[in-house]
Amino acid sequence: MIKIDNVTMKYPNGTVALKDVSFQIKEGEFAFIIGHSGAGKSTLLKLMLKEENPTEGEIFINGKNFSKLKKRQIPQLRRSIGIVFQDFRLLPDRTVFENVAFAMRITEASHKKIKKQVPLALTLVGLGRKAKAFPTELSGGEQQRVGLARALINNPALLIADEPTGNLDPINSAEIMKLLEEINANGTTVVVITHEKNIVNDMKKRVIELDAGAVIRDEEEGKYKNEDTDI
Amino acid sequence: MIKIDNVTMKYPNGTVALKDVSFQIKEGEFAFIIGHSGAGKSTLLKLMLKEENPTEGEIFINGKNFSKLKKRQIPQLRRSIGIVFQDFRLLPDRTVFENVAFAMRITEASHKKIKKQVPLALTLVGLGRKAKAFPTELSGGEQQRVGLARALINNPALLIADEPTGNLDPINSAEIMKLLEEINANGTTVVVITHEKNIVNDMKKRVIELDAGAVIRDEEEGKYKNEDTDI
Amino acid sequence: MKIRTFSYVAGQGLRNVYKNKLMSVISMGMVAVSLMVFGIFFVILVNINANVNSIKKDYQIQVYCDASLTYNDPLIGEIEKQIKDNPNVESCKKISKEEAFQVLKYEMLKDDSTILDNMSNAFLPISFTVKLKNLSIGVQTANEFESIPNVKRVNYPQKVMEAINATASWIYMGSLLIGGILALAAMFIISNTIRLTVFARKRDINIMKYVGASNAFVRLPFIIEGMVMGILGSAISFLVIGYSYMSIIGTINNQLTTMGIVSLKLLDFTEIAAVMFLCMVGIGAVVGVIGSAISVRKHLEV
Amino acid sequence: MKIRTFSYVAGQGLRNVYKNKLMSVISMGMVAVSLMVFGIFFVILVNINANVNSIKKDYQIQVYCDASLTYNDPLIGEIEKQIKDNPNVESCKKISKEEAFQVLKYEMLKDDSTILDNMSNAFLPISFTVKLKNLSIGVQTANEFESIPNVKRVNYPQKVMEAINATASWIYMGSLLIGGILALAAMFIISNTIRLTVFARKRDINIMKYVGASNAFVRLPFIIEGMVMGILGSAISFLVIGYSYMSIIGTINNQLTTMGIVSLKLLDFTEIAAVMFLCMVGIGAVVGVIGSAISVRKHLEV
Ligand SMILES: Nc1ncnc2c1ncn2[C@@H]1O[C@H](COP(=O)(O)OP(=O)(O)OP(=O)(O)O)[C@@H](O)[C@H]1O
Ligand SMILES: Nc1ncnc2c1ncn2[C@@H]1O[C@H](COP(=O)(O)OP(=O)(O)OP(=O)(O)O)[C@@H](O)[C@H]1O
Ligand SMILES: [Mg+2]
Ligand SMILES: [Mg+2]
Repeated sequence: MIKIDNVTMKYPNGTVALKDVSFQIKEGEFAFIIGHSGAGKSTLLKLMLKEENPTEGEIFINGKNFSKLKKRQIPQLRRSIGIVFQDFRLLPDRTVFENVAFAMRITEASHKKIKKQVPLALTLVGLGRKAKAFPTELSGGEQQRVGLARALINNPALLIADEPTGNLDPINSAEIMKLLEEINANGTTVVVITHEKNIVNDMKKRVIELDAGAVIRDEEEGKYKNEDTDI
Repeated sequence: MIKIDNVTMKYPNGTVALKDVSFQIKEGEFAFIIGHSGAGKSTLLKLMLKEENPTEGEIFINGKNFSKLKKRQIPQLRRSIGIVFQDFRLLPDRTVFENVAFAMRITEASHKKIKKQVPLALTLVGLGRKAKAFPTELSGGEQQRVGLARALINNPALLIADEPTGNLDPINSAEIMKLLEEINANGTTVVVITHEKNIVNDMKKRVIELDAGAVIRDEEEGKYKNEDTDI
Repeated sequence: MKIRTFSYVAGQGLRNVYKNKLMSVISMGMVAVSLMVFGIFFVILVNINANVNSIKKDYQIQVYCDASLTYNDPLIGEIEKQIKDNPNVESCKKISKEEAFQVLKYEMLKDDSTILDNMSNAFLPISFTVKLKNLSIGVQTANEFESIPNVKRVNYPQKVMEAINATASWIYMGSLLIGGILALAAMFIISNTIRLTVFARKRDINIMKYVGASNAFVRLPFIIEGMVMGILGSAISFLVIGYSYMSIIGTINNQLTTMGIVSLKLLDFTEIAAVMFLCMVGIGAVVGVIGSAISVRKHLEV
Repeated sequence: MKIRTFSYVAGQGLRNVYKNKLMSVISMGMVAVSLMVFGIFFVILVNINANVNSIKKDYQIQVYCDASLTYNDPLIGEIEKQIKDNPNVESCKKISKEEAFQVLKYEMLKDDSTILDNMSNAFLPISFTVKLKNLSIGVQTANEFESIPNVKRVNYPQKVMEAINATASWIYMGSLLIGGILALAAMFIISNTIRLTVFARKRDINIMKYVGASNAFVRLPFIIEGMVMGILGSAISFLVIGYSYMSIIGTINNQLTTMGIVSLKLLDFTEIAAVMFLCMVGIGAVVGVIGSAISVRKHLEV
């Protein structure tokens, strides 16, 4: 599904955010990417969306080589991936409903399908009653969940979530993670970038840990940290 | 220090974010405000900044009645409070240094003082090397820490932080909380809005819990949740 | 793109006009004001042009016959026929000896006309006052008249003719130049306004792209928004100018008449409305569409 | 506000001009283009105005003396003195009988001048060609001339005089009107451009306020930015117009001369530069400052 091959990412200002990173995530897998603040997690997401291009190395998603992807093909690629952004990225002048529906509209879905599925997705993330609100009228956690609903709505083959519970209380977080697990059970590959120790420890899934841009750990059924450094 | 008196907050779109909330926080106290996503925590912060005005009830900070505050006095009020916003609110076209320095410039601090104190504050939050970066060149957690540095820089008598560790890994979080504890030890009143169970449980401080806009718990040395509902 | 997608996207464009009120009002205002400046000068220049043309038409050539020929001489008839057959002749009027005498006496000599007392009009020739269709080949036509038998002299002050021609072509070129400058200025202002309104929504465009929207999907609402704003703005401008013009045309024409300037007259608004409307709405719509398309393209590269 | 705060805040304004390149370039361009339109018409109208005034000056009154008086008659000298003493007289030229005869023969009768053969010039009067200072009291002055002893007739075509006066005042009022409209249009465009650029930074303004900045602290950089953009934009505009004007003035003046229109002449750029510069930079700077101040105020209410 995802193949990151010796990827190095150096930003124009000189910051090296990723150093020779390589890993693969197979179809149907559930993986956490963890690491300190600034370790390069979000950079990895940007690369997988072709929001940025790696300085070195190759990225493959579904066997497609990113460096060979034409500009016209990028929208298609992004539509096939559901993404929850760390900074939400909601359209401020559209309602919650329209924000989620937008991901369907770009796939030219029918009105009927949109009218049926969007409320379902909103209910799934606990925002059934906020459909008509605008993003500025939502709390931080609510905005984050709108982002999640938008990422889920097209039943993507791959779902990548950057800190999907960063603004959520434990109960909401647990519910969201259960939801992601269900989605994964239905065949979707799920990658979660997070720093919530409890979640990682509870779920016992694969853990890829980055530190200062390098992969320092890649374990099946990992924990947030080795016991000794646990705080 | 802070006195919230029968405050009700109804947003123009009809959402009742706070219902008859009352509590006091004394000078030098350290308090957590916790609650589900959408419980009204950030709304409380907005009221304390006079970003919004309560529909009913009164708010006092340092004995000043908010409803009697003139428009001209609002900047003075805000300068006396250090705030970390949930959505960071950094100025995108200024460097990290200038974002933090801005809080000093508005107090008409001298260049010398600014040059001395800003790097100190940045080092305190672990961003000593990012002074020249722009907010868009920072990771989520780094931006959050810039916001914290800006809140600390004027040694405010009151510090309110909305999810200051929402984008931080456990180690960074622990360090930030230690920092806030030190600041509190030096006499600053600290209010932290958070949903990080571990932090609340570890610190054994006062906990005010909101649910659907109402205070449902207010305990000295509280835990994140009563044991039975703990997940 | 499916029909329903197109109609959704087009609807978004209309909705944006309403949603971004401040920006829409400003854009429309900018279109209206800049095209109003263009329109005012369009009106002024069209009128100057038309009046220069009517002055050109007023310009006359005098053809003098042999003074020995009398009013009803068949040779005079022959000359008249030949003049009228010339394709460049608009009209031709025969002047009798007596009329010429009166003109000399009262229009040329005026108070000094006593010198003509006791003189007969016999020494004056029969003449023809000829108006031309096309003044720019006037010299050639005058030469043709001169070669008609029994024509003694053709009076065509070449300098005046050339001056009128030159003035007319100056005004014509001036109109084109100023009209062009103003149209360019209007385009500059309109397209830059759109650029700023698009810039203010740069983040939204980026978000749409990050979620996987195609360029066409992102761009089309902006293009429709630009078109709507261009059309509405220019229509407002057209209506304001049209209304103002119609309110003042009467006053000005009266003034001109009382001032004795009968050869100058403002055109009726109906005579210029169609061209003006097309110019203005055309500029508005085209600049709106192209301006939006270009402004958006810049932010699509993510 | 302390000096160092002021200088910091002012510096921020300058820095913003540089930082927000797109918006600065567009704002300056808008100022430049809209003031260029204003400036072009300023130049045109000032020239038309000046030329109408010079035509007014060219207008002459003819004063005819009694035909029995000869060139060196002391009574003629008396008449000349009285004319020259009139405060409204700019210049006065004496025309001899012979000169008048030549004018009659070659300028008025032309090819019909054979009728004057064998006539002497004795029947023509001595006359004075008088230029006035102020045409609007021309009729009164002419009446004064008429009451001078031995003056037979004063030729002052009242209608022409009134027409010139009317035209001049129309052009004057037209200049004011069009100049006013264009200045308003420029102000509208400039201030709305600033409004859009401020709007795009609304969130930044809000953030500054949330952190505790005073209104003055937030507003001043924008005001300085607006002023800088207004001044730079209008200066660009002034330079472009000045350069273009100076490049074409020679060509146009030559054209006018070859066309025989000697009474029309474009003004030298130095004659209009100062007023024009002040008008343009004034509009630019004032609108920049006021536009910024007002636009920012809207977003300060948080
Ligand atoms: N656009 C950019 N230009 C320059 N440097 C950048 C840019 N974006 C991120 N960085 C730097 O790259 C490094 C990795 O950033 P990234 O956003 O990937 O971190 P992260 O692991 O997501 O951290 P967090 O948990 O705080 O979100 C950081 O040091 C950051 O400052
Ligand atoms: N500007 C607004 N207009 C209308 N409703 C709002 C507005 N801001 C917040 N709300 C609503 O008020 C309620 C409380 O929001 P608030 O931001 O205070 O929650 P919170 O406790 O901070 O949640 P979180 O932990 O998710 O940040 C929510 O239901 C939210 O949708
Ligand atoms: Mg990140
Ligand atoms: Mg909140």
